[in-house]
Order: sequence, then structure tokens, then C-alpha cells
Amino acid sequence: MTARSKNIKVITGNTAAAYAVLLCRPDVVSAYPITPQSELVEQLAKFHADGLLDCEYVAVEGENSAQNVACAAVMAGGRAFTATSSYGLVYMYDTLLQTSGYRAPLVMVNVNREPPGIHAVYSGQQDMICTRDSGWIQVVVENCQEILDTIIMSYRLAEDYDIQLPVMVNYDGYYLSFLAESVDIPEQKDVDRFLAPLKDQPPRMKLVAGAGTGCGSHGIGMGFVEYRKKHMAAMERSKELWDKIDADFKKAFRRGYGGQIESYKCDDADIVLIASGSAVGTARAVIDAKREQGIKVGLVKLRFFRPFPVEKLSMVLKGKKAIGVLDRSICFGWNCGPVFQEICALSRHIGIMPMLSFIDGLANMDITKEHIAGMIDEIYKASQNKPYQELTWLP
Amino acid sequence: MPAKEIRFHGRGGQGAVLAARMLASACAYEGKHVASFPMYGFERRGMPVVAFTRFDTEPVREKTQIYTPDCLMVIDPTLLEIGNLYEGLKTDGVLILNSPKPFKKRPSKNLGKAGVINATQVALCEIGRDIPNTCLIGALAAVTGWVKLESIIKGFGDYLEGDMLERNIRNAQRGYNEVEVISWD
Amino acid sequence: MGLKTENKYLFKYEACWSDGNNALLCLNTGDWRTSRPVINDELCNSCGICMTFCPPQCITKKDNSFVINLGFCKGCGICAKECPRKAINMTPEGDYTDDCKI
Amino acid sequence: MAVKLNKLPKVTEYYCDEDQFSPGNACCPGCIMELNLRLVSKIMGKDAILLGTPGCSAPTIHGQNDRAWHKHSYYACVMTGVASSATGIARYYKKAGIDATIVCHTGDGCAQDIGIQTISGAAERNENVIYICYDNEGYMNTGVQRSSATPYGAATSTTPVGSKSIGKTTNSKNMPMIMAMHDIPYVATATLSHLEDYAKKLTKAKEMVKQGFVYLHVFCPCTVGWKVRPDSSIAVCRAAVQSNYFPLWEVENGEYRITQPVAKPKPINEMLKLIGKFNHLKDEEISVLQQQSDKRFSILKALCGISA
Repeated sequence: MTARSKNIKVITGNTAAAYAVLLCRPDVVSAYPITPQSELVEQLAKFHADGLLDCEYVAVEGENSAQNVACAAVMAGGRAFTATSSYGLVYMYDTLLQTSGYRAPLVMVNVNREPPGIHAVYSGQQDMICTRDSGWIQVVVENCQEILDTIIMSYRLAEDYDIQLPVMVNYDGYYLSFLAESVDIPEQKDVDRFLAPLKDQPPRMKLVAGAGTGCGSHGIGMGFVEYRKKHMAAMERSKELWDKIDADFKKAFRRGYGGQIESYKCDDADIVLIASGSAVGTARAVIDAKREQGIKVGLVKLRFFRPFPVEKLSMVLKGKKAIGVLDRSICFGWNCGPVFQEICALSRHIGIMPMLSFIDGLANMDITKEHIAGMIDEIYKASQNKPYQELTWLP
Repeated sequence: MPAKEIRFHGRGGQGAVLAARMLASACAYEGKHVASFPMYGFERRGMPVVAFTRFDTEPVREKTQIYTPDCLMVIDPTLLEIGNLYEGLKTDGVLILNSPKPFKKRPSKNLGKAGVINATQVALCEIGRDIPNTCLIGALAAVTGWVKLESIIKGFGDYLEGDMLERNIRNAQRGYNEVEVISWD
Repeated sequence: MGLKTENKYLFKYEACWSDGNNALLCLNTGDWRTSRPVINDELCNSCGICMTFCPPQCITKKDNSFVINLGFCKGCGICAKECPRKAINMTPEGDYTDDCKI
Repeated sequence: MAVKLNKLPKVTEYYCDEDQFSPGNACCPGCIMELNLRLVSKIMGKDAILLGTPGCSAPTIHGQNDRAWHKHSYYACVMTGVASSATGIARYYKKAGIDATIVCHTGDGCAQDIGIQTISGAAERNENVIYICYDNEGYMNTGVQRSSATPYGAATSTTPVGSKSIGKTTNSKNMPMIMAMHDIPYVATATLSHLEDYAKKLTKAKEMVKQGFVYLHVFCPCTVGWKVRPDSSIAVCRAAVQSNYFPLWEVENGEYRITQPVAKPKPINEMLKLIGKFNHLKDEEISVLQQQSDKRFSILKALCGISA
């Protein structure tokens, strides 16, 4: 039976996230407001005040505490949620490392925003990039419906016994956080059913009064090394499981997102553009237009950023004539975009071909159709063995 | 009907963001795909705010700002002074304007129609405060015909309730009925 | 010569959890001592003050007197200092080395 | 042979459980933070959950791989997150209907420097958590650096004495008073020379935590960092109380009370001379410390309704 709710509402990305949290029935929610995430925190507070969200809502005094409260609640055995953005994310950095190292299956929203400068209340993925090696699973989404659906799927992934890792769901500030779209809000019973398999999992370790067990030292000597190995192995296992969860979700709700990546018109494509976040939607429209002009171009939407979908990407990108990567962030030290840097690392799987890095959309600057069309033109030129520029800053 | 793009210009506190969203809700009630979002820095009363609404019979995929609007809604007449307000306006574009003054001179050859109403006065009368947004949405429905007044009123229900809902419905109805339309060929 | 790789895990949990139900970690802190407390039974009235102040809590009541577990006594001397009857003397460990040999 | 008493000291009447700690723990000889931990263990009981962070108590509270130093359940976390982690555990337990005593045990470095925001936040939210700060007036675990608890004139490795320095030049933070001003159900000071007083306060803490946040500030000299003879740490505690440098008091739902009034307070110098970190102080610097101590005590007296 496929569940299709009749409950379609025009809501923002932040509100869609709040509905997802509501439907996942967390025990503890802790969060601190920050633009452009505040609406999500306020919405959850309202759900709680209205008696819809039956949880402990902890209005903490800062993001560092938000992460600590959530991590500890998970270690005590509960389901928790927190959300932040930009400086808030880096303010919880010490605990981000702890949460993943303790293997706490927490789900968190990060509304992407530029970190430096207090006036930089602007969209940009640099905050997520700053935490790429924090040991978290990092997902990036494209639209409001996907925000809601991905949070639900993320609990399935995080709390799976074979994974036990925190998941960070990223969406663009402003362009998604404040974007109002029609969102199909699933029925509670259907979400309950979707999350039910978690109940059949072996019990994970939790903090029990009087049990005499404890955690937090992360191992000493070879113990430390062992827990690192296990962490890395779980991260690798999450790839395949994410694809499966996506397929299960599609079966249950008729909406699927392709798992780790979604490839759009890539099969016969000569050239491919890789993007993530809200820019993907715009890019789809441009790809269609370019195809009408006869350019065989495809699009890869990166959903998983950590772990990096090495295998899936290699399959799609192998044999292409040129690829371009759109980054809404920068990679210091490599003079390119961070995703571009990682795509370059795929060369040993996909071979050598022209690769172009486009940095666009920093600080709320709009990634327009014209920009994307220009990118595709550049990639196309490069595929024709014409000279090309490796890094381009737009606008 | 092909996709439509509407750009809203207002000042913080006048309800431009909400107007854009309410219009999206109204269109969603007619089965259309919608997308609406604002663009502003710090949230401050009086600061210029821009908001965007798109609707289409096909899914709206673009997540960009609107550069080639079909319609401009100007919630505060002082914002008419913005240098590039009409830049990119599509041919036969529409302007919905809150102004106490008559609007005569055609400011752009692409502007085909202007709907002008003293929405501030209507709002002060119906709501008791200077929140002209719902009146202007009523006016938009009348001038463009892109969306039905009853859908607009239904959309309000997503955001308002009780007495405020009633007052805003009257605000929108008056906008719908009282807007003065100027057309150019 | 290839690198030796070890893929066998030593611990049963995915994350680091310690279990107090296993044998507790324990240091032979008695080895740290340079002088040891010796109770003078002539002076001791078994008030128990030494027992309450002993940081490693290695003084216990046995019958009507107190015994010091020298396996863990670090020789800090708090018991001697706090004893209201001066019934505990800190004696250099060197005085006992011959005993150890026996 | 002396006549034997049949009675143990009164503090033992407050013990409700065995000491859950391993007999051989990695604390320095004469460290009364170790005594503090064992006392907390006995009075709070085995079911108490301990929270710790890097600091002198860390090697004792936190296990190594699959083995532990004690039989309590515990949670170790980053220094910024002790009170907030305790919040997370307490809130989840509340939601799940689980009863547990949650005890944070950290030094002054965590409590009143790097972790003060989270303590203040948890106190303001009135979380059901007991926070015990063992105050050794500095970062002892990392090699005796100054903290905001280090008093005026003390020599530490980051406030060394030199030709142009007398040691720390500013006063310490009055942390227990800061916590009292949060209007939480219970705040008390305690030290290990006055075990019965401390035991009563721990027992009360266990009750009061049902109403909300409880803060205990425990004066806890460090023999190494303060240059105190290993046998003298209890004597230093006693001298601190008797000079009103560290008065023992409590505030229960807004009622302030000095629990161990000192009839004839001794000059602060009686305590200072036991402590090497003050050795270099001259009379005028000692009088600065004396005045500061007197001023704090007069504020406390005023809060207790005792006229000057």
C-alpha cells in the first residue's frame, strides 16, 4: 500500500523540517535560534506549546549546549533533534566530534549559511564544508518536500544498528529555508510504519542508572584505533543502506530521491554538471533547455556529501568527455570548490578528462539560469578539446 | 496559462513576505505548483524587502530570484523610486500599486496594465492598522484574473484566524472591487 | 616484507563503552609510598577519624581497631596529621625493606 | 592501651552505599578530590550517574576501553558541555519516566571558566541536576595554570612570580554566590575538613534536586599545585573555614544560612602560611587578600540577615 497524504500545505523549508521532526516523535528537542534557521525552532516550540509535539523541549543558551543536550539524550537512549546554521554549527564543533565519536544516532538540520562576518546572514555551504571531517553523515537536499522526507529517512539511517551515526541534513538558507512550496505532509501512522523497522533492531548501548556502564573516553591506545576503524566502516556501510532506505521510502510514499546521488539525463550525456542544494532545481530547467539546443548534457545531484558517493559517481561519470562542478563554497589551499576537489579525487576511477570548477552563489548571490547556462557552455567547450579555465568565480 | 512570476516590493512590517506566500497558497488551492520566498538581510521594520512568487501548472524547479516578472506588486509607493524596478518586466506586464495618488504616466513600455488602490487607507479602515498586503492581493486577482478571489480568501485561512481573518477577507474583497485599472496598448 | 594488518576487533561495542561489572581498573598505589602509617595501639581509641579522612579510603574497622590496607595506602600522612591523639606515626618505608626481603 | 570508643564519626551515618571506586585510583597522594569522589559515591549511592570532563577527576571517573575505575554509570563529555549533557540525560529520563540522580563532578576550570555558560543555562532552566565543583583554584591537571578561581597573589604557571609580578593580580570569581544569584533551589559550599557538614549538604542535595538545579562548591586544595604538604590538605581546608576565607554556608529556596559559624575568625595568614603558592606575599598583599575575604564575608552575612 502506498501512502499518499491529502495534507498538502504551502510551507517553508524550515516549517517542512519542523513537520518532519514532529512526525518522527523525538524525546528531546534542543535548539538555539539563528538566522535563517529560527523559524524552525519557533515552529517546534509552537508545536510543543500546542501539545502536538510530546517531547522535552530544551530552550538552551547556545548552540554548544544544544548539541550537548541532544548528544547526551541520545546516549541515554532517546531520540533527539537539534538544528543550527553557520556560526552555530562551528560553535558546536567540539561536540560534533563527540557526537559522531560516541556513535550517537542524532539527526540535525543545518541551514547552510556563510560563516565569517556577523553581517553574513547569507546562504552558502561553507558551514557544512567546515565540518566535513567531523565524522557525521552529511546530506544536502534540493527542495522543501525533500527536506521533510530526508529528515524522516535520516532517522532510519542514523538509528540503524549497523550505522549508529549522526546525520546532518543540510539545506540552503533563504533559497530553501524561506522558500514556501506545496509540501505533502505524510500521515503520522505512515511515518510510524516507516520507522517501525528500527524497533526490531538489536538494542544499542545506552546510559542506564545503576548499570555500571559508561562512555566518553573513546578508547585508549589500540582501543581508540579500533573505534576509529569501526566509525569509518559504519560510514561506508551507510552508503548502501541509504539507497535502500530511499527505495523503501519511495515504496511507502511514492517519492524517491535516488539515494546517495540522483543522475538526471546522464545516460547519453557527453558532459555532466554536478551540483547540490537548491541550485539543482534551477540546473534541471537549464539542462532541459540546453538539451533542446542539442547539447547532450546531464546533471548529477549530490545528496550524500559524507560519505562521498565514490562508487555511484564513478559509475555515472566514467567515460564522459568533460565535467563541471558547481560549489556554493570554497576550498582553501586547492584554489577550487570543495566538491570539485573531491570529484578530482575520482580520477583514478573515471579517468582523466577536463574538469571545471565553478564557484557561485556565495553570500546569497543568486545562482541564476544564465550562470548555469554559461557553465554548461564552458564544459561543452572543454569537451571539444578547446582550452578552458579550471576555476571560474561567478557572478 | 503559462508560468507566472510575481515580484513583491515592500518594507519590513508591511507584509510583503506574507503577501507573496498567501498568493502562493491561493494558487496551490487551484491545483497549481507554487514557490515563494523572500530576500532580506536583518529583519528590520521599514527596511526594503523583496519577495518572489512563482506558479505554474508544471512543477516549479527554479530556486532563483525573479528577474523577468510578469507582475510587480509595490506595497509602498515610495519604492517606485527604485531605479531598476521595471527592468526585466515582461511585455504586457502588470503593476499592482498601493498609492493614494492617481497613476497616469506609463513608466515602462512593457507595462501593459496598472491596478492602483489606496490600500493603506482600506487597511486602516478594515484592519485598523497599516497592513495593506491582503487588499493588494485582492486587487491582483481582479486586475490579472490569474487567480480567483475565493481561492485567495481560502489561502488566507492558512495564515489567519478569527477576527483577523474576517477583517483581511474584507480587505481583500475591497481591493478586488475597488482597484482602479489603467491600461495601455 | 608486507605490513601486518590486524582486522580482528577486541571490543564488542561499536562505540567505546566501559563496564564497571568487569574487574575494575586498579593501580597498586601502595608502591608509591615512601613512608607508611603505623597505628600505636597504646594511644589509639578507635575514634575512626583517620578512616573518614583517608583519601583512598584504605583504612577499615576490624573488630575494635583499625587496619590500613598497605596495598593502596599512598603514604600521604593525612591520617597521622588528623589523628587527635597522635596515635599514628609515619615511618619511612626504608625501615621495612628488610621485612620485604624475608 | 587506650580505651576504645564504640562509635564511628557521625559522617558515617550519612553513608548509604559502599564506595564504588576502585581502591587504587590515579590521584596524587594526599589529594582530597579523591576523598571527595569517594564521599559523593557513598552518599549518592551506586545508582547515581556521574558526569565528568577532562580535569583531575577525569582519569578516575572515565574508564579505559572496556574497563572502568568504579561501578557507577558515567558519561564523559567535552569541557563546555557538562551541565548541558546532564540536561540531555535528565530530560530524556524525565520523558521516559526514569528516576535517577545525575551528578556532575568537575573542577573550577570547567565550572567557572570554560563551562560557566552551560552551568548558568542549566541553572536558569532549573534542570534536575546536581553540580559539584571541586575548587582547587586553578587548572591543576594541565600543570597548575591560573583559573578564575585562583585568588589574588597566588603563584601559578601562568601567573608566575617575577621581578615585575606578585602572582595573580586580580581577585577570584565568587562562584557559589554567582550560582546563588540564579535563584535555584539549593546552593551550598562545603569542604573536606568538615565532613559531617558536607555529608548533610550532599544528602540535602539529593532531595533538593527533585525541585531543580543544585550547586555545591567544594573547597579542595591541591597539594601539588598549591605547594602544600601531602598530609596538610585537610588542615588547609580547616584553616580556610576558620579564617572565613571559605565560609561554609547554604541557600535553600532563597534562605541563606551559615552552617558552620566561626566564633573567633583567625587571620587569613594562618591559612596562607600552610600554602606554598602564597609564600612570596608581603604583608600589604596579604592584607589585600584579607580585605577581599572580609568583604565577601560581609556580603554573605548580610544575605544571612546577620548584622555587622
